[in-house]
Amino acid sequence: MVVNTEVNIGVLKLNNPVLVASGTFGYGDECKEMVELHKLGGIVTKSLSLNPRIGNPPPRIVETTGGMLNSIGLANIGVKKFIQDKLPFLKSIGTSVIVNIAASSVDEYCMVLSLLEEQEGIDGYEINISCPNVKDGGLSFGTNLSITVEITKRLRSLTTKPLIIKLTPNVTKISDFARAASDEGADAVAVINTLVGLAVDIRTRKPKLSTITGGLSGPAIKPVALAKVYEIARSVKISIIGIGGIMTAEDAIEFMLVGASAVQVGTANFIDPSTAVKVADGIVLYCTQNKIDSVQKLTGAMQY
Amino acid sequence: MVVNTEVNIGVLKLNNPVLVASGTFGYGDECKEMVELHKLGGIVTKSLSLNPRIGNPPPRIVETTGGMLNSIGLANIGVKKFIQDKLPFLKSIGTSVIVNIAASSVDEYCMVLSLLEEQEGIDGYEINISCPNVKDGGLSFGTNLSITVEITKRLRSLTTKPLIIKLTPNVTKISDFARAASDEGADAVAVINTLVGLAVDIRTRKPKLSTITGGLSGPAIKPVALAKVYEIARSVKISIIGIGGIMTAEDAIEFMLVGASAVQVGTANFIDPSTAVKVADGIVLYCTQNKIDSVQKLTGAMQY
Amino acid sequence: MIQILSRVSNVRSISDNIWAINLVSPEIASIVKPGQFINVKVSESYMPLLRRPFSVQQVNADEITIIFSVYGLGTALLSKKRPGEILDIIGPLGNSFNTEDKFDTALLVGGGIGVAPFPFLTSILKRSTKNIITYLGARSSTHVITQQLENVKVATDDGSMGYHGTVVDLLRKDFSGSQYGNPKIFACGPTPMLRSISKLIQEIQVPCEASFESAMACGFGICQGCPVELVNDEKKYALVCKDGPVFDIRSIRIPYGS
Amino acid sequence: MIQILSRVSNVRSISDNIWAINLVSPEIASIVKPGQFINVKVSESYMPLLRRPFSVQQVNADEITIIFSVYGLGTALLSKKRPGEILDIIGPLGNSFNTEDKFDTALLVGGGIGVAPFPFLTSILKRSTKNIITYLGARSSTHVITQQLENVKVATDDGSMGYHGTVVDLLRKDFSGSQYGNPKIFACGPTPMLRSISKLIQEIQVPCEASFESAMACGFGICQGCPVELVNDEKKYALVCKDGPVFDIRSIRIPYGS
Ligand SMILES: Cc1cc2nc3c(=O)[nH]c(=O)nc-3n(C[C@H](O)[C@H](O)[C@H](O)COP(=O)(O)OP(=O)(O)OC[C@H]3O[C@@H](n4cnc5c(N)ncnc54)[C@H](O)[C@@H]3O)c2cc1C
Ligand SMILES: Cc1cc2nc3c(=O)[nH]c(=O)nc-3n(C[C@H](O)[C@H](O)[C@H](O)COP(=O)(O)OP(=O)(O)OC[C@H]3O[C@@H](n4cnc5c(N)ncnc54)[C@H](O)[C@@H]3O)c2cc1C
Ligand SMILES: Cc1cc2nc3c(=O)[nH]c(=O)nc-3n(C[C@H](O)[C@H](O)[C@H](O)COP(=O)(O)O)c2cc1C
Ligand SMILES: Cc1cc2nc3c(=O)[nH]c(=O)nc-3n(C[C@H](O)[C@H](O)[C@H](O)COP(=O)(O)O)c2cc1C
Ligand code: FES
Ligand code: FES
Repeated sequence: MVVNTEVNIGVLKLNNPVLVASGTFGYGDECKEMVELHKLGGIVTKSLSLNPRIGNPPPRIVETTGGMLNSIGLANIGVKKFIQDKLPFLKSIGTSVIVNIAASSVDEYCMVLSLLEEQEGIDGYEINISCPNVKDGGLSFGTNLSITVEITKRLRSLTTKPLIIKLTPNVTKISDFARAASDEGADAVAVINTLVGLAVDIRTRKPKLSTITGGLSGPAIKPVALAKVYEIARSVKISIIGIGGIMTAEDAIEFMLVGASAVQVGTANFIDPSTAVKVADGIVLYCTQNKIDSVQKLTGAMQY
Repeated sequence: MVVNTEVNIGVLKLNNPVLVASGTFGYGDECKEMVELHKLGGIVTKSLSLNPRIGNPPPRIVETTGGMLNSIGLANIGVKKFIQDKLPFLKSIGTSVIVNIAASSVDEYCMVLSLLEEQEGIDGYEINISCPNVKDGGLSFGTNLSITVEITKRLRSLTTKPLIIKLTPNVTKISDFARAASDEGADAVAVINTLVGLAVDIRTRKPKLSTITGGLSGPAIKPVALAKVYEIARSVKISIIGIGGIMTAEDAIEFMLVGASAVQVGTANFIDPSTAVKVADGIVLYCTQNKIDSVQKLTGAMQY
Repeated sequence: MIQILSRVSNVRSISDNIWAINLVSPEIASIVKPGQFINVKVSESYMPLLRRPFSVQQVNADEITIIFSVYGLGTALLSKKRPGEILDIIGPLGNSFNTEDKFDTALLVGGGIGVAPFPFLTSILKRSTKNIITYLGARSSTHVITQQLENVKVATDDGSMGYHGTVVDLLRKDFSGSQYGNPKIFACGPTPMLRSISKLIQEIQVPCEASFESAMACGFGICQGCPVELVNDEKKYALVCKDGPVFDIRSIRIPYGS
Repeated sequence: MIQILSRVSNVRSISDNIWAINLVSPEIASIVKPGQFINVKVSESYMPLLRRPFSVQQVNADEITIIFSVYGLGTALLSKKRPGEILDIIGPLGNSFNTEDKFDTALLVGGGIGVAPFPFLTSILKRSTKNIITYLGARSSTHVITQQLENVKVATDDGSMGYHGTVVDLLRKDFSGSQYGNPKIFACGPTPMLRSISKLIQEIQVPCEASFESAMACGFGICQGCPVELVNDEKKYALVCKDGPVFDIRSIRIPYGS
């Protein structure tokens, strides 16, 4: 049986539903020797801000049970250098290119997006309003409904390209934020960014991250991410991109069954940069074994 | 060096800072053959409601990476049977007895507490406003600030015994809820109850729990729990009891360093019912090795 | 019920994908009853986090034996244990088969790895004067484990050994022919097998105790995680780990699914 | 940089709590340079989740060797690998020591397991006509690993072997006496050692390349998790896994703590 692997995220058509998540695959070129990049459903870039950001002081990484905390602090080369140095390669791969934008003000989001609008080869934008590791913007945006509305509205007015709002799980009711994004015309929500977490070194009695708290990712958070996708799927109609602890095709299929149209692989890339390719293959195998002719049919197919 | 292990939770004095968490140690008698119960800092009972509750249909348990989801649904014998059948044994142990109360209405909380007030041998109450697995009450209380205020106020007026409000992590800003509890006169907050999570069986395409979502516990959630305790410690003065993924003395010490005065061991009891006793011993060893003469001094001692 | 560090004295493969482990534990060996189980910490890390329950398959002096099929991570880790290693176990857990009520013929009916408690049950039954007949169902001949069992009758799904069909069909056939004298059925196996036995019982009206499984967090009654639904009981649920795993099959509403 | 399944050909304990593993990997062996490392998947479960980085200690034909001390869960699991097992590794990673610039005497200064990259570095240096002198610091004599090194001078914390004191004190002492002809220091070891070398360098003005460590999530430049702070550089940070692990010691602001 031939399985149709194409999925639609609003107006965005992906070759397959498995993307790599922002901040976990650099700008795509770092892995070119190891990964068959054209087999990815899409690449979401590291979050880009208007100017380069140096990021937070070390230590930025701690391993936890089944997961990790990070406090990178959006270290990135800035949108201009990205356009110059990274976009040409990304365009050449033959997979969808989603540029992730982070900013400290609504205006900065708009400026970054406007600069990107002048470029060709960008298939969509993912708006990070949910980074827990920066002082300005980040979580203070993603946990505030009216700012979420404003950011979505302003960016929507600037582009007709697919607009994806990336939500934080660190809220009481994530579906309110998904509805806000939906109401303002976003094509999709990406769910979830990391959970706020902390770890202490009891020997030195210091926090294990320089910023004290960081963002928790990896298989440990998968059940939480699935619950958030499920909550949103029951309350909005726009597409959902599921993220959180995906290591295997089985994990990705869980996300699709609860309502995701596509998924992103994050932390798993650090362990095996070809995870997303393997996950995409595994989804096809599952569909074949279960006589499902299109991966789209998995979305929301949980029986209950 | 002799280490003073006593800690104070408001007016409640505990022999040592390590309790067993509600719902993870039954009513204390089930483990009497295996655990040196008198060495526990305290026993928090399974949540008790006015009438017995049969709980949710199976399956109620799923293992996840570094954690588990449960959907017990507050199955319990009801407060009257508890008083008759379980309290006498609990009183005889020689450790602090904290009765955890869950209810579907503010009145029910009050009724249960009033019945318990007539009894001797109860050292305090822990109020579960944060169970994610019941339709009525539970999370709908714990995520609502004004109900949190009302429950605390009403119960405070009924008892002078230590009153502990158990908070849910499934909110945007847990310190708001801690402050509400503090303002209404609670002696302490217990932090955290489980995170809402979900798991799907991709073979049957059904949720792995009968209630679809459940509560995530175990070492996977420890970083989140530590971040919540830290957030609260910076904003309220009342005592904090830290809970979430504690498996070892090291874990417990992390909670104390970020601001907890005591801790509760939950899921770990299922794997080793003597965990809390071992954790208490391990804390003393750490204090000895670090020349700390009182475990109280660990509270909030993180260097940053 | 005790928690104890027990030494592995033997690990061996006894059939296709089936392993047996002997554990030195005089404390448990001296008190365990057939149908009871132990809960084994299979990993030193938190993966898997929870213990894994296994029926006691046999008792020999100081040692107890468990047998298991490699299913997921937990049983895979267990199959790699080596003699001399120490396992943290809790047991004996649960109730047990009642071997002392009034019956003359014990019919042991097992499906797949459900045969696990039968060698020990057989040893105990042999102390009395009861007849023992053992019905085993398996996918195919390589999955049949007949060791330490009495009067074994086999049914295989693929017909590669014994009766071609399910073990319950074989049992029904035998009942439709001659009758066993004053029989009692002891059943252990996958849920679908228990469901068909339950149906058969209604037809033939023979007492039947069955061992049930459930996902378990604790195994000793503190988590409330392992309910089975009771038929016509106001309590509604019983716990597999404490009230079971052995129940009168008529008292349980057997769930659908595997 | 490739990701590859590599066969373990040998595992052995080479000293107190120190293990060596040989891995068959012609692809990596043929291109790796001294100072580079590989990132090893130590577990088949998610615990530990992340790979563990290890310097390439030596290269022999198709094989590379890593040595490590058992520290936490990851290295404990690694020490239990057996010949024939397959490990998923990524490498070679990072930059390397520069052995080709103008110096006549290579001073290899290692503390503890920091000796790891030196045997391979020594092999490469021996291809030239440079002098090689190796300074090793360790807690005590049982922790000293001198295999495959040249002209070894030892310092131990407890004085049980060689100089009684730190390896940097020994080096300072030697410098205060005679001078080495046109020397260059190659350093690898714990942060406090690197900090004292850095101080010594300011006194004696000798070029020094040092290998730095950092917690790592990926090891190949995509997570931004492994920065070291640069001295007077607008970029502020460099990545240990990609820009390093080898840096001119003067370019790095060495952090406090271990
Ligand atoms: C009282 C009792 C006695 C048992 N006796 C035996 C025995 O003698 N021999 C034997 O081979 N097996 C026995 N089992 C089943 C055995 O416990 C499971 O095969 C084992 O837990 C699987 O673990 P795993 O890590 O290999 O698989 P996992 O990776 O955990 O996958 C296990 C799968 O089985 C399900 N599962 C997990 N735990 C259990 C459980 N306790 N019961 C049923 N399903 C479960 C999970 O939902 C999951 O889908 C018994 C179970 C119970 C409850
Ligand atoms: C480039 C590089 C090369 C290395 N080469 C060697 C070598 O040749 N031999 C050797 O024995 N060790 C080497 N290390 C250190 C080695 O990676 C750590 O000892 C190992 O990761 C510890 O893992 P564990 O699971 O045993 O300990 P864990 O249980 O993970 O505990 C590790 C402790 O060390 C810290 N840690 C974790 N990862 C690292 C890391 N990558 N670097 C420093 N600290 C870490 C953690 O914060 C934690 O406190 C190297 C590290 C780097 C970065
Ligand atoms: C090291 C690291 C860096 C990250 N950087 C970003 C980022 O720049 N922008 C963003 O939107 N998300 C970022 N994330 C979040 C991931 O994209 C993803 O939402 C999260 O890690 C959960 O998925 P996972 O469990 O598969 O990793 C980062 C995550 C990690 C672990
Ligand atoms: C099976 C199970 C049952 C629980 N029942 C209750 C309960 O009845 N009342 C309550 O307040 N918390 C209950 N909890 C929550 C725990 O008390 C604790 O807050 C949570 O599990 C986090 O701690 P842990 O990670 O150490 O388990 C339960 C948790 C589990 C796993
Ligand atoms: S498994 Fe915990 S009560 Fe049965
Ligand atoms: S470890 Fe990921 S960038 Fe260095």
